[in-house]
Amino acid sequence: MPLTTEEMILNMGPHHPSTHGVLRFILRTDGEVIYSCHPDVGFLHRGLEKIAEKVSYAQFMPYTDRIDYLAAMNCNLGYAITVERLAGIEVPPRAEYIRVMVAELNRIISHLISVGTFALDIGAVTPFTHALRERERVNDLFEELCGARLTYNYVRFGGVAFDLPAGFLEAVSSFLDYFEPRLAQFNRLISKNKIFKERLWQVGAISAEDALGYSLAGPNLRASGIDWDLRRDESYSVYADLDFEVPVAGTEFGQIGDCYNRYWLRIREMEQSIRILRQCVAAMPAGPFWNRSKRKLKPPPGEIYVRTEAPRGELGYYLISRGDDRPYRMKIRTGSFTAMSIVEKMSPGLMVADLVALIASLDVIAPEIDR
Amino acid sequence: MESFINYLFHKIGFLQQVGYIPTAAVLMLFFCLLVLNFFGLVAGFLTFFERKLAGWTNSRRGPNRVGPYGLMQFVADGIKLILKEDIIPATADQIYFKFAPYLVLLGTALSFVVIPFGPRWSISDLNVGIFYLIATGSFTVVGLIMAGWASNNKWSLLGGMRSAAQIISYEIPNALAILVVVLTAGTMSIQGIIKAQSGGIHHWLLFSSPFTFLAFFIYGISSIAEINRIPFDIPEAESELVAGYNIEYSGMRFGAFFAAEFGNIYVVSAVAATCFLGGWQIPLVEDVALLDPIGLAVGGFLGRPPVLAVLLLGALPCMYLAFTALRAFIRDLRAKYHYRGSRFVRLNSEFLVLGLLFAAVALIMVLHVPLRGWLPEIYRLVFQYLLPFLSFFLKAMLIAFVVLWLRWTLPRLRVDQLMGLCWKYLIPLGFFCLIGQGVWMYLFAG
Amino acid sequence: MRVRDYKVKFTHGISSYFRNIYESVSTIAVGMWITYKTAMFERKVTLQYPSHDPLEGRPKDQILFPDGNPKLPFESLLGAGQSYKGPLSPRISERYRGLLGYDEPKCISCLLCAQICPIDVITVKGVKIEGRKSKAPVTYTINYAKCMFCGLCVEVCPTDAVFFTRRFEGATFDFRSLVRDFISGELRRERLRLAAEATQKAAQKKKREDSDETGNF
Amino acid sequence: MQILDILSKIKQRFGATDLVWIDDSGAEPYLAIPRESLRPVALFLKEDPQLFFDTLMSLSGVHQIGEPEGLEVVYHLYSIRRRHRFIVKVRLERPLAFPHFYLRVDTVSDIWPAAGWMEREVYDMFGIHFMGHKDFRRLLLPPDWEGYPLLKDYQEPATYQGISTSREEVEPEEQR
Repeated sequence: MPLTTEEMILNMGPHHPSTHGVLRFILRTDGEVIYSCHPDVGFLHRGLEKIAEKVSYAQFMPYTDRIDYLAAMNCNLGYAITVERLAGIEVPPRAEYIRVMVAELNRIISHLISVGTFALDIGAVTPFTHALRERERVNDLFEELCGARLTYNYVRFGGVAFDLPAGFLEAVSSFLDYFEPRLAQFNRLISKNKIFKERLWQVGAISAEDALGYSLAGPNLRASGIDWDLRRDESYSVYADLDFEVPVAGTEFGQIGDCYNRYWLRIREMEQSIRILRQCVAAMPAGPFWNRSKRKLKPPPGEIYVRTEAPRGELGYYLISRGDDRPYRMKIRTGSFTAMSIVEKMSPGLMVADLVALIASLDVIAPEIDR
Repeated sequence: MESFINYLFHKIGFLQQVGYIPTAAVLMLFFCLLVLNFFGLVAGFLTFFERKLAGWTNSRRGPNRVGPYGLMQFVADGIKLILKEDIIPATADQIYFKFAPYLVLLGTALSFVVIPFGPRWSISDLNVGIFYLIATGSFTVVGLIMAGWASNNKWSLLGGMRSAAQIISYEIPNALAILVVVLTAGTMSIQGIIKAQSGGIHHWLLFSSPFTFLAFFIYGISSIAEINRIPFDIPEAESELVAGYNIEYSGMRFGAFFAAEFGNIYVVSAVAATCFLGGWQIPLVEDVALLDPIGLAVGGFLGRPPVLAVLLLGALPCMYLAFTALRAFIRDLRAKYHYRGSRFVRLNSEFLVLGLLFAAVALIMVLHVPLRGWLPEIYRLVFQYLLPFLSFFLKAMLIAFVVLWLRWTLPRLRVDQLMGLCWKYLIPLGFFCLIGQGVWMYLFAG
Repeated sequence: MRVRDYKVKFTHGISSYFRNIYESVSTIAVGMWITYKTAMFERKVTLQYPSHDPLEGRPKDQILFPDGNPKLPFESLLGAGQSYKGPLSPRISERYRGLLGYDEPKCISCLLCAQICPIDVITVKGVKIEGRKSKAPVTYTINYAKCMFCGLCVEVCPTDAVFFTRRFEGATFDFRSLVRDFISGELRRERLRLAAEATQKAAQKKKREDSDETGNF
Repeated sequence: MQILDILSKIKQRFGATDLVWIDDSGAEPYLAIPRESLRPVALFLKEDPQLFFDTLMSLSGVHQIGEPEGLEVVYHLYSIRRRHRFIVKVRLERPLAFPHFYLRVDTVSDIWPAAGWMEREVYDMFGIHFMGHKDFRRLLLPPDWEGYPLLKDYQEPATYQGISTSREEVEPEEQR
């Protein structure tokens, strides 16, 4: 019979070092072991869906940066594809390659933040700063490309805002040459560390059924053993022309769907992103970078649901147009939202320290939940 | 320290007029203050060093704004902490809340009573010294639980309880490892343990037998756990408990916890150096007592005026040669590492080094003249006390460096894994060492 | 409720016991070697900002990744990738989106920037005056407190009158000072006067024409 | 499975009486169903071995103004195992009197657990009640917030708990 004590209500957040962004968890615990956990979200709710109804299509682009500010390019891209499909705008091939390139660069730095903060939550500080150090390089690249380091507002309907600056492709491949051994070093520093593995193995294992039922997406879904990637299975942009693998959790590490699998999947995705980037650099076509549309864009009436593979999983835009210059309704479905909803189910029985690992492994970020 | 007081008492006539007891009392108080200041200084330096190391491992520079190379950073931190408002939560248990940090600090400061500084040089060489150290270590637990409980904060409480469970568990392997040392040395006195390791580097307990070698690591791991450092810092695990037991503390009360933590690093490093690295024994020197006549001889030799003149004249060309060599060496180094320091130092580093050397030599030369009669004594003291002290301090700092270095490399264990490590790994290994060392001694030494 | 059983791999037999010890020691040693290497041999990436202003262009030996970066002596020992060669050094880029700047003579008060701005950062008013082809601005206000540096205004401006400077230090103690009108009071009054005269003239002219017309009628 | 096959399968099971298949140009075709048949249809979609809609991509509310005014709940479904998608819409009337009585839909949160939070969000933004939901509260907005912001006729309150929701406009100082 397990020994239990009086239960205690713990208020974790909104200001807590391991709640990425501003989150709050109301925990009922027995000492260290959690009975139940109720996430309280909405601290970063900015009403983006309402704003979308008030500004024009082009004006909403900077707001998509703020959906997931760690992967602004991917959010830009998803929105641009949605509007392009609705309005029937053609994108020149150079722009498509540039888009894939920036999206994959952004996936790398988003995953770097993810694995870095993961290590930080487990208690290792150095991997975090090493990850940030690598991320700064990509930020430099982006600053060179579009002038901003975080909220890029770079993708446009029918192309991208700026052409590549001189020497950019060389800089990207130079970065990749620099980054690949660094990633291996990062793995040796933390991923292979015994303590780190012991902390994550068999913790918070999400079964495939749960992952599907809770509509987990992206790395979290693949870590539960489901071979599903929107880039490959619902291919958009030029991903169909590119050669890459979709890493799926196997049995080589602990239990399928546990925290370590989710962590390790992100590392492997970065490797695949490097592969995609090398192909992009090699295959970058010449030509126009922006098929400029009319200034006042008025898509025909209709509705569309487009989803793309953002670093935090499926990023879906449900757009209803009534033929005006502004969306009639815009619903943004994000990966973190569903990932957060599973915490309630997974947390009972975990320890407080494991909850931190679980949240970090799901890679939720508060602005994406709240929008 | 009594021996030193006795020495002074007999050497200085004035003190004999005052009488032994007042002299001893005043001198003892003076030395205690000295040691307390040493404690503060070492703790402060370690905080600075930790931040610098954190910077380096993270490809940053670390503190570099206050003083040369940021060395004065801890002074600035201390001033900041003193000036900060001391907030006491309204619902906290006022007395315990106020008292807890000082209890923790007291535990650390009491350890310094037996920490040696050189042969016969410690505040008091208790015959149960190492036992006393383990006992004072437990003050910390009481202080931490008190802080955690009195804060009236659930996170603090969790931190306090975690620290209690952790520290009390890890006392066992800690004590077992120390027991191996006591078994080998045959005494619990700190100086006795160090003396037992005299006779060269292979007599240091770290290298003397495989079991003491293992015991060193058991001691190291368990003492890191006892002072709540990563990978065992679960009582103040930042990403889990925010700051654990000191979550509600601010100002100098927080500073007291902080100082105690870093003082503790020095204490455990010093104990490790004492027990396993031969304490103040100097490598390649069989016995420190042998340095005594060397000091006397060197002092007597240097006390002769012609020697001084010859040395001074001989030193100048040597210094010139050294200067050119140094200059070339620094150039090379700079080219290799793209050294970037402050502009002044970059341009003038050779001159600075040379100037410092000159100044030091000149100072020694000048001081030699009036101190001629005392020179043998001074050199004896240098060889007898200062060199061993430096040896000891460097050993302790080396271990402290490893402790800090571990903190910037490793993630943190979970509570149950922490206990598993203690009870399933360290304690069995500790007993294994204890028995093994007994057998070893029976076979080889006894 | 079900408390999950924490059977960590610590307990599975004697071989895993020693394998655990071996793995812990070896991986920790590898990690410590990496941090040691980073601490001792690798270049620091800190940009000591106020003492080294990125706008000024730092001294040659202070640039972190110069072209033709010499390799470190321990390169082969430490593994590849120690030196990052690239034309992009950490500096303020050409396209950097700093605080918005405004070039008054170029402005034609077309209101495109004010219209595209999603958060009404820019307020423009223009008047028609003589001797100028387009409208002349009498108010051009940028509210830096609101601006999110999205760059839409710069993108649409046909004459590059509004542009991004490379300034980024805009901190202030009073957010009212972040609202700036780029047209000086003097110029505004002058232009308003000119505009009023012009409208008067036009009105008079129209009146005259009207009266002419009526006369003709 | 093609989308029309899915449709015919549903019609086969439920009869075509109250299911309306809408295939506008410019939009993906969808199935409009009355709210009473939502749960049976959803269960069928989830559990039929050939349809097997295992994930709920998105659950959104829409306020359709104009004639006739009403709210819609849109279910975007996808089957990762069978690789096909399907859209189901439930249309709700929104009369001026007693809107709460009419804005009611059965929950699907026990069929697709992901719907749990999505339904809470729709309630938060549109005021649609999901009957049978286990933990039905506001999700993003504070519990004492008044009104449902994504309705087209929503008026933002001037203050919330005494705090103004707008900021004063600042007049620039005159430049010289």
